[in-house]
Amino acid sequence: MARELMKGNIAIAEAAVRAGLQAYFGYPITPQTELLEYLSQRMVELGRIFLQAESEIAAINMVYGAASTGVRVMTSSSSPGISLMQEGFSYLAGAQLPCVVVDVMRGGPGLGNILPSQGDYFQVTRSAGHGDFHPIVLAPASVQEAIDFTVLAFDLAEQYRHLVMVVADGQIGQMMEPAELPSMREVQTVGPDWALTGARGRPKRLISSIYMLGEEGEAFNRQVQARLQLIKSREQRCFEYQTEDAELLVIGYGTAGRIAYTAVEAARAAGLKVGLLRPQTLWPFPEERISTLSDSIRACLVVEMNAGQMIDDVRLAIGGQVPVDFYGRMGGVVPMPDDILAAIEETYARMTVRVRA
Amino acid sequence: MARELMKGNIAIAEAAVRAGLQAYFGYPITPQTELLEYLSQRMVELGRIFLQAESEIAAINMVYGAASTGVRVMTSSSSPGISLMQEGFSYLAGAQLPCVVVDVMRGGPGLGNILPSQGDYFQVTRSAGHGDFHPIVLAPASVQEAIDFTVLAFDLAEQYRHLVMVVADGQIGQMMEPAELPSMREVQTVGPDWALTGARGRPKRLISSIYMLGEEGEAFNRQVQARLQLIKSREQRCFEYQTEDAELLVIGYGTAGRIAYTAVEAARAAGLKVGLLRPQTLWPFPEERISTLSDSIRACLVVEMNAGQMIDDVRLAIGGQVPVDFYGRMGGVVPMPDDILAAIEETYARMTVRVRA
Amino acid sequence: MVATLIPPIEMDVIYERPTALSPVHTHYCPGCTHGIAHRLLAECLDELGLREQTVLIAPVGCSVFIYNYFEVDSCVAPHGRAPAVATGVKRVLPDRIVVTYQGDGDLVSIGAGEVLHAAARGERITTVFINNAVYGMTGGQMAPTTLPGQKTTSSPAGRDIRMTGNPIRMSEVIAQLGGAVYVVRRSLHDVANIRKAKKAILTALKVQMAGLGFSLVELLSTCPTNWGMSPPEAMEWVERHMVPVFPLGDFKVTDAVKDL
Amino acid sequence: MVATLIPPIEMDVIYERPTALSPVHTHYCPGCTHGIAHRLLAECLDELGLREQTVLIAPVGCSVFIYNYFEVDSCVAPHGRAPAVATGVKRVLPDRIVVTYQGDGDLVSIGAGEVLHAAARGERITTVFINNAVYGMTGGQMAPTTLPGQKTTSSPAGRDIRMTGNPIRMSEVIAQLGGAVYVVRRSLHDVANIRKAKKAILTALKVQMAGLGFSLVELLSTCPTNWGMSPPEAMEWVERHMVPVFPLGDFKVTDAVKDL
Amino acid sequence: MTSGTIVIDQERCKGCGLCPTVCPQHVIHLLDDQLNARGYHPAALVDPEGHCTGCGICAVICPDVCITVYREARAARRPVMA
Amino acid sequence: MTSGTIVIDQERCKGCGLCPTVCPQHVIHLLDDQLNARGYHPAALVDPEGHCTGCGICAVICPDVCITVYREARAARRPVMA
Amino acid sequence: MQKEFLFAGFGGQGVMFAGQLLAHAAMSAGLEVTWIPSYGPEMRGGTAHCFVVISDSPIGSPISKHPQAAVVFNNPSFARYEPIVAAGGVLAYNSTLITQSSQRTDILLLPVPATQIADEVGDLRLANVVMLGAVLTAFPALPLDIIKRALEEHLPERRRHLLPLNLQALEAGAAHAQRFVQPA
Amino acid sequence: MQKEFLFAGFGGQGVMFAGQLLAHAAMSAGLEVTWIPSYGPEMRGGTAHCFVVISDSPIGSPISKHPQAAVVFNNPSFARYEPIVAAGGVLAYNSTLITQSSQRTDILLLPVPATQIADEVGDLRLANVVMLGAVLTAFPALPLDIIKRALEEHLPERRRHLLPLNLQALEAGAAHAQRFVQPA
Ligand SMILES: Cc1ncc(C[n+]2csc(CCOP(=O)(O)OP(=O)(O)O)c2C)c(N)n1
Ligand SMILES: Cc1ncc(C[n+]2csc(CCOP(=O)(O)OP(=O)(O)O)c2C)c(N)n1
Ligand code: SF4
Ligand code: SF4
Ligand code: SF4
Ligand code: SF4
Ligand code: SF4
Ligand code: SF4
Ligand SMILES: [Mg+2]
Ligand SMILES: [Mg+2]
Repeated sequence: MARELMKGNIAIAEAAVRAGLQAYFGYPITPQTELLEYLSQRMVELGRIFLQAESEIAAINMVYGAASTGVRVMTSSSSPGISLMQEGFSYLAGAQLPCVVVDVMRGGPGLGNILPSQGDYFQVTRSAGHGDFHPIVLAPASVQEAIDFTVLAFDLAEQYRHLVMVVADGQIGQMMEPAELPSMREVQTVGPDWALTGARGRPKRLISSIYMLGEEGEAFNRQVQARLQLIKSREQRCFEYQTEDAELLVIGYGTAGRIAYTAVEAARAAGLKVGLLRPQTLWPFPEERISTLSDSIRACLVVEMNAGQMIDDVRLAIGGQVPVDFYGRMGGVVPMPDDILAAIEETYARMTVRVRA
Repeated sequence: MARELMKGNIAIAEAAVRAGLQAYFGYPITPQTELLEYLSQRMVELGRIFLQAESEIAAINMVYGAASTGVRVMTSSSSPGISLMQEGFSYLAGAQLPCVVVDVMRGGPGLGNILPSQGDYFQVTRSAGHGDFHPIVLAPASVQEAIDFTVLAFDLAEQYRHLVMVVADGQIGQMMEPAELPSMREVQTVGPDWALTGARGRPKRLISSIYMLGEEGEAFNRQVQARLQLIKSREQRCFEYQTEDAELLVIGYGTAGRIAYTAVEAARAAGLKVGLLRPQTLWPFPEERISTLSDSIRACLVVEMNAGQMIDDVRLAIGGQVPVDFYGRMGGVVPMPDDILAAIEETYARMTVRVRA
Repeated sequence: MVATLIPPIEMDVIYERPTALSPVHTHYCPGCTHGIAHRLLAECLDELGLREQTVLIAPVGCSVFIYNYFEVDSCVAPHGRAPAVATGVKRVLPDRIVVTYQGDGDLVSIGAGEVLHAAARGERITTVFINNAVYGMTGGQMAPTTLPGQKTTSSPAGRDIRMTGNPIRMSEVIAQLGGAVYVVRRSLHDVANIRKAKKAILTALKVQMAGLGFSLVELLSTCPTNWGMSPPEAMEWVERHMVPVFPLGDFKVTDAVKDL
Repeated sequence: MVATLIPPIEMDVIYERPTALSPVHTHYCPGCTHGIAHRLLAECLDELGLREQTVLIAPVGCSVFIYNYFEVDSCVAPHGRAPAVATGVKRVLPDRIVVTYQGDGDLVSIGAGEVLHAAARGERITTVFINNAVYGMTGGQMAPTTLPGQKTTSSPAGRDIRMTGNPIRMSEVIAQLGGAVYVVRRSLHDVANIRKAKKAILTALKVQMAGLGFSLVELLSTCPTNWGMSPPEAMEWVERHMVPVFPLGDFKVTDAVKDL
Repeated sequence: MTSGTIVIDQERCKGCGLCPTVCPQHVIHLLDDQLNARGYHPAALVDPEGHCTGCGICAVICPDVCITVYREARAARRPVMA
Repeated sequence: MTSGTIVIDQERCKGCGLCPTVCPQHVIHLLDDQLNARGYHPAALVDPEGHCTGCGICAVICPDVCITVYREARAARRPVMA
Repeated sequence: MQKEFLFAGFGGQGVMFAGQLLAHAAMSAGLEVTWIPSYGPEMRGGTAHCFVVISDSPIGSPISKHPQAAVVFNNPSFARYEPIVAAGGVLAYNSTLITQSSQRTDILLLPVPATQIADEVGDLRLANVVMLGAVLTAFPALPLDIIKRALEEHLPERRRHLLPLNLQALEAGAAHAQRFVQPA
Repeated sequence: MQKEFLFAGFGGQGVMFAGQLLAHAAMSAGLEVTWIPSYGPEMRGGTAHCFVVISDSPIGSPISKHPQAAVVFNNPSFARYEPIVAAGGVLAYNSTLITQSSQRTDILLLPVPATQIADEVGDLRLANVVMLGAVLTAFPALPLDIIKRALEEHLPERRRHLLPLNLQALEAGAAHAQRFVQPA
């Protein structure tokens, strides 16, 4: 396939279609609305299911229903809408249903604004609803990654019977970049052996998340935790740039990570031994790689478009071995390469002083 | 006042009344429903406002409206209902409205069950909605603390114009214990200078969380973060037992912490140098005290009724200085003192071996 | 005590358990008419031969365990969201029969938006709506269908309509919506009404089989436990107090439905 | 260009900006009738002397910034939740006037449950409901009020009623609810109708002042931008296409209201 | 005139007392002196003189589907719920 | 017959073109050759012969409340929106 | 010393009230105490139970895996709780209704024909108080007098006139249990 | 080398299309490129802008605090963006509509009577293409030929018949700008 100039939101939508999306349910919200709009045409053309729900809550519950039948299903929203879906996420996790949720994050809290943000990090990685679970969270930093991760999201969702989120921000959603789409996959026709299809000639099936007795509840949770451990051991992903000999490791994901790339390039040009690690999975967090790198680095700088959320994961991965600095912008502000470069220089200077002292 | 035998849910309700609760909005959900039921009688008797909302979403938005007028207002729910309130929490935070939310946690994810749990730790401490904020989170371990923390919650909410959560579990909600209620406070009649009351003879006022421009959004978020820092520096609270000379520090909150107390008592009786730290504020987490103690202890055991959530905060506070073990029960199972004692003994043994080696 | 389950010789079985019902005990309180509603639905599934192509959406409410009681595929929806879940299922499986079974708290209170929109869209699903004027499962709080003056655990002095309004007649509301083609209210308080209720469920399922649109059967039902009455008293209470507030009748039967 | 704002000598001011409106520019598109609705509400507040005792609840939608335009206390509700927020305010301040201003996406789609219940409870609030058959703010997606066949950015081939149902006539639905005492639909598409719309808002506010219950005025409104029309064309489109689907009229006027 | 009879699954019966109130022949009674395993006084057919007609009305009201109804073989079948 | 006139706040005007369509005297026009600071062609009263009656209809339709309406002092006041 | 009681039976058998009475009594005796019910839908149509823990130092768990005293009112509760009574503990059961029996030799088995005794006292519903009197005789966590005072204070208004009968039932239960208790 | 363009004007002035054209051209030239609009309600009735960044290596930020080239179509955009053009950069502005002026001496000021030129070419709406021709002459990030090919490929169907006029407008803009550019 040739590279095309594509908007992030549209690219995600088309990638989902090609990955075999059979049903989409969503509710408009800036800055992801083009995704829904695109699918309102595309899915109908293909004879697949598109339905604009009356709310985000309805959308996630339609997703829950459709996922119960074993097909590939998706919804998309942005921060306030994601908040409204929390109960639904928890039910999906409790019922072990695969599905894909796209969150094109915007500035918060509250109504906030429609500018790019990474303010939902905690919400998506830590507690996408009550109870113990984590969605798999993929964080693209370019339109190409948005495409690739959307496809991956469906595969992981199905493989692990798990909720997978693709978490971008308004900038990635709105930006056009050249990127290549995968070819169209066949839509699956035979569903998995837990899917609801009517109990014709087989025992009845149940999709639920009730475990009335503590023992049942615990047994189920153990199973979930075991699956999460498996995912953790297998699916940590990150992109690295000049980390081999880096003394200062910059860590940022999505847009912040991409902009940090430019800053790291500039820092290298200025002779600073700086590297970049850009987590591509936010959950599972690439802690192994960071932990390994923490043996060779002398400091770390976390860059986020929020008040400091992933920094907890970085600290946990590093375990106190080296100091972790933070540079963050909030409320819809996107840092510029210069800003990050300045933060790099500051941390770098401090790091050098520290060693001298 | 004399001690009375009181159920946790009722104690919280009556404590709120005595702290000056002027309006309550809620939706029934086990295991907190008695709280709502009690107030349906009590508030009406007192001529105050009680309204059963049509849903948790309506409830939290009624709270938002009532809080806008500057009065003391509360809602209560349990895990799935708390998930549904996430957007509302974020709006409350974005609009800087004081209010109190009680979460009597139950087993999850999904519908789960109605047994005691601590599965909402991440949800309440990390991301009670999209965007960057943390509610103040108080975690009582007894009916008496449930009373005291409810009163404290209102005071903190007002002092910081902030969302305060009282987070218990089904066991604390359902249990009767002797406890003492505070005396009735006067209900405030003059509202704060930001309250909506109709713009009579003064400039109009606005309660909102819109910050259309990134700079505005960032400035607002800075203000929020500064407030959170202030709270962090002032409001960390915990209960300690035999920590002075402890080599193994057990950390648990709420019901888990209370049961751990018995286990620590037993361990001490068996000659083990074990202490207990029971966080009373989950946010801000009592990291200072734990960090201090981490200089004198040799290991740490975190006990929770979930798959391990607070353990992140403990690890962050300890910063890798000593190993942190975990004992958790999930899905509505409450650990018994014996279970925790066994976990203590195991960690203790490992700790001793480690030193010998 | 040993139950006598040996059939009398030389007699025909006139009535026996529908096969769509699982052979298990239910958790319902004695005399709770949820059980009657279950049986009627099961009989209809049997008669129409739908058991193997039905997906049942359970609510959160006393009937949350309905999946234990029916020999069909089922799915437990979050509280109030059954119509949205059903929409998801039905859109993917348009040739299956999708039934939601919901209480008044579930359908009228927290889930008002979802049922309203499913009806408006004309989702080809069937909703069995059990109106017992109370939140049964959580211990008898006021519902939007609680009668004026009715005492509940959250309206201890009786429902005060000045503060909480009059009961919502949801069938009448839903009948307003374009996509709803069959909307009726029946009652389970005596044998004659139970027979009418069954006919309505049968029609509702046929409406779905014919793909005509959204169908809803509201059933006035008892909650002896939370009403603090014996089951026979509860039946009488439905007749004397609920029926006047929730009149039985057909609120929408489109021509296409009449032609069925 | 300098605007001439000097009043002509020896003439009386027959019409000028209501004082309840703030002296600022609005962000609305040219010809958007949100502006007319604002003005009418402001005139009514002025005439009834309510400006200083009103709390206005803004929705999420194009009118989210309404608080900039009115000289009253206001509060921005989450999308669809204005009636719940208004309930919170009104219960605490029963002697203030609480008005929600909501679009059709806000009120009919995501917020259907909240408005339905506020109406059922008979909350003593007033809702101004701007029906422009589209989600204006987010760029023109289909709303539950979008007309059959109408092209929007999420129904690019025109609204397909087989898949999405017919438009919801929300006033008719709300009129079914006990606590709603004044529910009418008016239009803003020409001068005569604008005048009627104002009368309705005035009545709705009086209903609230008298504490009679829930009042709602639906206003058919334009969205020239997302309809892809000039403002005059949009006015005509309302008359020719919207009014037939959303008939103007009084859906509920209780006797107490008539007596006002 | 034993034209019909019923069999009550007494372990399933919750003693709700509805069937006794509807039986036109008054041949069903709760056994006040017996408890089944789940603690209920079950209903029983007490029909020494064979008054039960097999009308099925009891089965129509039973919320717990405890009642199977029989009628004399020759009688034309009329489904109870038709 | 100058019985009335209007003043249009042209900086506030968005050139929507509604007032010209409703004025019974056809004395309002958009200035196609002028743009205000916000990029709109504002409306203007073009009434050299004083046809404006001060009827206020233009003010009734203006979504941006740009129009103030005046009428000869002696004329009995009739509020536009009464 | 911590003393753990379990009360279990059908809803309506007064199980919760018996537990609460004990808890009130413990509180007025100046002891630490917790009472906790089983709650929620699993109660519906099934059995209900509550735990009471009494102690002279802070109580950790209000629930016990192996209560020292179990007071059971029906067959299902007997089946469920008989195995978990702590060794050396007491299993008091309403032998009017319970037809099962125990093989355990490490606990004191205390059959109490409570319904029958209550009937004799004059009110079938007093079986719960009979059982309380009995269990406290076999497992004397609190003196009976304190229970009597608790009865006086906490009998619900509408049953206040039954106080004398309640006291009688308590005594009768105690008297019955006396037989099973080793002479002090 | 990274080249950053800002296009800004009223909605409807073709600002977005001019930027996209440039982005398409850059892509077909085998370069890295990003295009990003301002989006959402703040556009309503206000100004719209987009950034285009072209580079031969991966692009970090699609937005720039100090773009090297700003192409502005109206007064508000001039006011807002004139101060932020990078030193040494170009500020191209539609001088038919813009009445403001700049005091900056560290950038190339490029007044283009674009609306007038477009009118002369035959279609007022082509002012955006005129501006693009002009700015690419003053700040030659891409050869004009590639833009022409992009026009051929990306002109929307319903305006395809205007391709010759578009090419003319591009040329006319370039020709006008030639005067301001130092002879190579
Ligand atoms: C989000 C959420 N809120 C509240 C609850 C608690 N809850 C469970 S069932 C129920 C009400 C059930 O009432 P109804 O729908 O009338 O059913 P019934 O039990 O009367 O048949 C409630 C409020 C819940 N499980 N989830
Ligand atoms: C929870 C949530 N979902 C979605 C949105 C995005 N959103 C903002 S306004 C709007 C629709 C507005 O349409 P309407 O209510 O008809 O108002 P209009 O703009 O047409 O006046 C939507 C979907 C949001 N802000 N919050
Ligand atoms: S609580 Fe009420 S609705 Fe629920 S099972 Fe019991 S009687 Fe039926
Ligand atoms: S988008 Fe539509 S509703 Fe919104 S301001 Fe513009 S014309 Fe009005
Ligand atoms: S079948 Fe008829 S007559 Fe026989 S027991 Fe039942 S109700 Fe009575
Ligand atoms: S109706 Fe059924 S459950 Fe009730 S008493 Fe009769 S047989 Fe038993
Ligand atoms: S006041 Fe009447 S006549 Fe005068 S300009 Fe306005 S509409 Fe025309
Ligand atoms: S109606 Fe108002 S905004 Fe529109 S053209 Fe006339 S004066 Fe301008
Ligand atoms: Mg109910
Ligand atoms: Mg709209």
